[in-house]
Amino acid sequence: METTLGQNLGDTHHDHGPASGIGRWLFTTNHKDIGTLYLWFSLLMFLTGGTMALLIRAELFQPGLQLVQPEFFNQMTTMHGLIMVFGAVMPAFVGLANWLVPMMIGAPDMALPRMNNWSFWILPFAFAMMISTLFMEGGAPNFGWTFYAPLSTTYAPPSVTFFIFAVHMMGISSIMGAINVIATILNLRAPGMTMMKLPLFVWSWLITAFLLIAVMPVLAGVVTMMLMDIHFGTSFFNAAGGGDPVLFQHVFWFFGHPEVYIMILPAFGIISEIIPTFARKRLFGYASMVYAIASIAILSFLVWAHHMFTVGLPLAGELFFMFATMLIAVPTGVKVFNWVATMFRGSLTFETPMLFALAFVVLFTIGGFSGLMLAIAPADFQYHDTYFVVAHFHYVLVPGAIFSIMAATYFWLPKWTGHMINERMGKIHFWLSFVGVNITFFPMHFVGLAGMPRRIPDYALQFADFNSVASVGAFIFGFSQLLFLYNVIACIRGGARATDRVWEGAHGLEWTLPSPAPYHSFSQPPVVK
Amino acid sequence: MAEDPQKGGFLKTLQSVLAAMFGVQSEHRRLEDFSSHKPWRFILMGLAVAVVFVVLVMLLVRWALSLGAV
Amino acid sequence: MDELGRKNRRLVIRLLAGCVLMFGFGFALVPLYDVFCRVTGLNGKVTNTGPVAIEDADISRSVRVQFLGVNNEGMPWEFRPLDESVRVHPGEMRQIAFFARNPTSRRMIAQAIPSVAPAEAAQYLHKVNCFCFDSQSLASQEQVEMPVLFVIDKKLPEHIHTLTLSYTLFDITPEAPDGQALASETRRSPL
Amino acid sequence: MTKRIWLLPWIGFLVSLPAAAAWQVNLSPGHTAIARDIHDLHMIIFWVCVAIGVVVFGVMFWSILHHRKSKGAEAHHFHENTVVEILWTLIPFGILIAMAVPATATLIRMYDSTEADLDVQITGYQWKWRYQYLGQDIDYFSVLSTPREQINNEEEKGEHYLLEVDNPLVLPAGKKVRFLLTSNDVIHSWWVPSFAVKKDAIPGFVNEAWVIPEEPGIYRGQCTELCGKDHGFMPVVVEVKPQEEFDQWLADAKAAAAEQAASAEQEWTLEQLMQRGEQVYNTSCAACHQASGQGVPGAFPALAGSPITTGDIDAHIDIVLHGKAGTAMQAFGSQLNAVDLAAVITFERNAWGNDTGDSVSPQQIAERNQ
Repeated sequence: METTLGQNLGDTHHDHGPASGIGRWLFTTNHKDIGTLYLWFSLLMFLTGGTMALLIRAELFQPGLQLVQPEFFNQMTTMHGLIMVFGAVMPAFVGLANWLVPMMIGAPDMALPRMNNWSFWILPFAFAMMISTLFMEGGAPNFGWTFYAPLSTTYAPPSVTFFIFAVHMMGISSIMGAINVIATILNLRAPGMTMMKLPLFVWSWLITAFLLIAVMPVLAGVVTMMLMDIHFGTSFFNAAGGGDPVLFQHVFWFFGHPEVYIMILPAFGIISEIIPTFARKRLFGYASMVYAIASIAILSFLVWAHHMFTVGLPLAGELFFMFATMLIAVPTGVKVFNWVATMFRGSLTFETPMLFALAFVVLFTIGGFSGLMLAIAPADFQYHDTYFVVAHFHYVLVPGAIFSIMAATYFWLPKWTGHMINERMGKIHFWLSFVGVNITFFPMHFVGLAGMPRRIPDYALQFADFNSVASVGAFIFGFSQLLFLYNVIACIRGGARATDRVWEGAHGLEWTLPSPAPYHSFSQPPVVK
Repeated sequence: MAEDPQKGGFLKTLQSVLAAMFGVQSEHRRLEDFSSHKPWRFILMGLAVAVVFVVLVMLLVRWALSLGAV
Repeated sequence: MDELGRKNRRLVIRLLAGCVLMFGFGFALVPLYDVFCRVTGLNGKVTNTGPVAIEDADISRSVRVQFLGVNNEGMPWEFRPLDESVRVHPGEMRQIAFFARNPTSRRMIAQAIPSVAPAEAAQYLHKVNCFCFDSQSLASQEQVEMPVLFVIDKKLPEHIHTLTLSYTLFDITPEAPDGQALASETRRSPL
Repeated sequence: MTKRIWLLPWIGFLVSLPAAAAWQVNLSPGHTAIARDIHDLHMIIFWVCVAIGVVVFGVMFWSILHHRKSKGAEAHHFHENTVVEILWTLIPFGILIAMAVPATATLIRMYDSTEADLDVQITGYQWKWRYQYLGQDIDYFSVLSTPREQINNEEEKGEHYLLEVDNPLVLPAGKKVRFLLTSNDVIHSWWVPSFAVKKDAIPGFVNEAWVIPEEPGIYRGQCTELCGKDHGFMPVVVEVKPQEEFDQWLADAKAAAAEQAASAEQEWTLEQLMQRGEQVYNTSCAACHQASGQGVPGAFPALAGSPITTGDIDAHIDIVLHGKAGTAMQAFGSQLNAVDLAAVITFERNAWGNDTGDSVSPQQIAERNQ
């Protein structure tokens, strides 16, 4: 943190490219290298978490226990959730921020390059620790990614301590990443790049970063309390000592609900960059979008207990959280209209990034609809903790967050590598993913409504048909991601040369740089009109 | 940008924050807002409006309960 | 460039302070939540009121107060209310008792945790004296009758006709080598 | 174009929601007034979503079809219209407020607190339910009755696979029954979809719910809060009987309890104990210690050849009666009667090559439990 930009990025390094060998990656303070590391790490975690998901779906293909035992099944659902949330989605967004934010605001690099290096390199250790619990006696954490006490405290396997430390490390990494993004955006904008001209992706990340700083410490607090309950005899969540297991849920969801927005706001930003590009029109209602995102951040702290309608809240509490949730849902939901209005009377083309963005709009909206249904407290009594909820949040996170990350990758990959992507392969990947996602998650609405609880390794016969369908879809979706891996590698290794602007409708500072983008983005600040 | 950055007082800030909560703001007003160099004004107002929002929803709940005769 | 360095450092310090503040806030949620529960009766958390001013009972209505004794996991004591339910007038002070017996061959310490359903009623049930205020220590085969002295607040909403007061008995015997009760610590080793 | 083709089967799915029978796709209307109210709410909000979806996606696909560059569409450069934005925010607001009214009404009805005719205490255990009829001296456990062989695919699965129990909760039709939910260990959640009752059972807390079952019949549900290993194997089965049959059942249950107490006094042979013990073992112990007595390494200790099952009898009885603090081993003293306890301990001491030849009598259990 002592580092000033002058020492790192100023004239002394002006002409230097990357160092060679492994040292380049270990000691790099370059935002593009670190962005690349984050993205590869996230892809690796995505494939790991995905493999676990496939194991889960394989077990659920038929009624009865075939492949795994219930203990291991619970470990898989827990690790799948944790890895996808903290290992795949969040690092991918940080990676994108690293690559894009300096280029978009006309900065030479991130504001705090050494801290940037740190914040990445914590992650592999955190996840190595987390994944190593699978091989420990008593097994990995088996209490779900929401780790409700007392299942995660008094009744947890011994590996819970490692899980807690892993969460602490991830939290520190996220906080450092967020600080870096904020410092970069606030302090390193090129002259003339006023706040009001920031691309929406930058805006969404700025707000996300503040959210991270507000809630990651709360998560750290809640796991610290768990640690103290387990090892130091305190009773935060232990009813025997006057503690309260429901308190755990309140504190967890105080973190957890804003966390949902942390995973979706950068996606809003990405989609708001891509759709205008391929509609060859400016984003409809940019101002509203910025204001709405900012207020979502504040209001997201007021609705947490809608995850807890069945814990026995008094009537007034249920009503409060139902009303607040419904009121807040509207300004969030109608942002979809802005994207549609951006497309309306545009001049549309459908390259791969646009296809993913369109799928995002449609499928995220469907996830929003089921979210609206879940907000109705009495109806939530029937939906809560069933597959309907699983379908809901997977619609928001897979074709929401994950599709936006893929759209972003296809969109900016030519800028990063200097090569055009293979459109044909990209489209195949898109259609397989799109079909696979829907075959996997749409039937989950049905089994949920029919009465299938979530997180069960085996189920009654009436749920069998849709579960088989979902499992088939999961394998289609899962294996089609290998195409993504192939596409990315192929694009790095070769392909048609990309022009500087890459896409006909592209606007923004990053497209004024050559493709591939030079190692140091803007050594001379650009002039922003 | 032509406007005086110090122009607009409490009411204008309130209006902007309410517009944010509602999720709709015009380009013109946005330019005005961002010509102000006092983000704290907006942040504090945002928090205050959030508190008012909570109180209003609580009153709504009271009212609903009184109607439901519980 | 030095100017920028200072700006960055100032920002980082502020943001870190924000983090520390939020970490503290996470912990502050614990007492805040207790206050919140006390005010709203959320969760049926019962407060230990201690002595209250004795008022005239409201004999125009009566409510049923039902008692439950629940043993938490690993708690072998026999534990039940002596009266399953009583009818009381709001404002009337009433004493009932729970029975407990330690059937094991060692001294054990237990803590009873009260809870009220419906949660809304929790704030209107005042326990003047209760065995749950302290932990209970029983020698092997010892048995005891434990009193609860309570008043239902006259402000109890009209629509509540039945209150359930439940006690869950937790084993808080420390795991001392000789089985002797030493402190009121509750540590359990995981699985 | 291609985009829309993919949407068609979906719309088909949505439209056929109420029609499909074999592949249940929708919430069942339920069998109580509250459940029907909730079902109505569910359908209203569903159709609202469909309507909004048709409009939004309609405009979107119109643009995709007609405003594409390949058709020569030129971009029209409008990018703001505050009036339109305010309108399309206000309309959903209006719709949601309209939704909130019936939702609030239903919720208030669900919190109705008039006197109940019957109080049942429901306690969640890892991984079974305990039902206590308050004031009736009836108290029993309800455990999954699906044979292990069906779960392990060694036998054909029955019609009510995983949704069947040994002792269902029995309720009278047409009476208001109040449930008091709590838990013995971790958080569970008791759910019967037909009654639209789902409430968490939390250790140290008591929660309240109620139902007026309308028609006699058997209603099935499951635990819905992740509660550990056998979370998927603790179903809820409720049998609703007409009042007279319920009264008869109540009387029979009381008589059976008395008989049970008497049988503890009689003499039991080793064979009788072994036979009964195996049944008890399979319902109460096999989930953790496994039918083979081998346990699960690292999680649940083996009983075959263990020092507990082959060593001191009193220590063995103690651990079964009182459990082992800090582990998943529960205190079965309050869960099983003396005969079952004697039988299962005898079984454990003689099965899987333990062959101690020991026979434990119900009287011995009663003594240790004194």
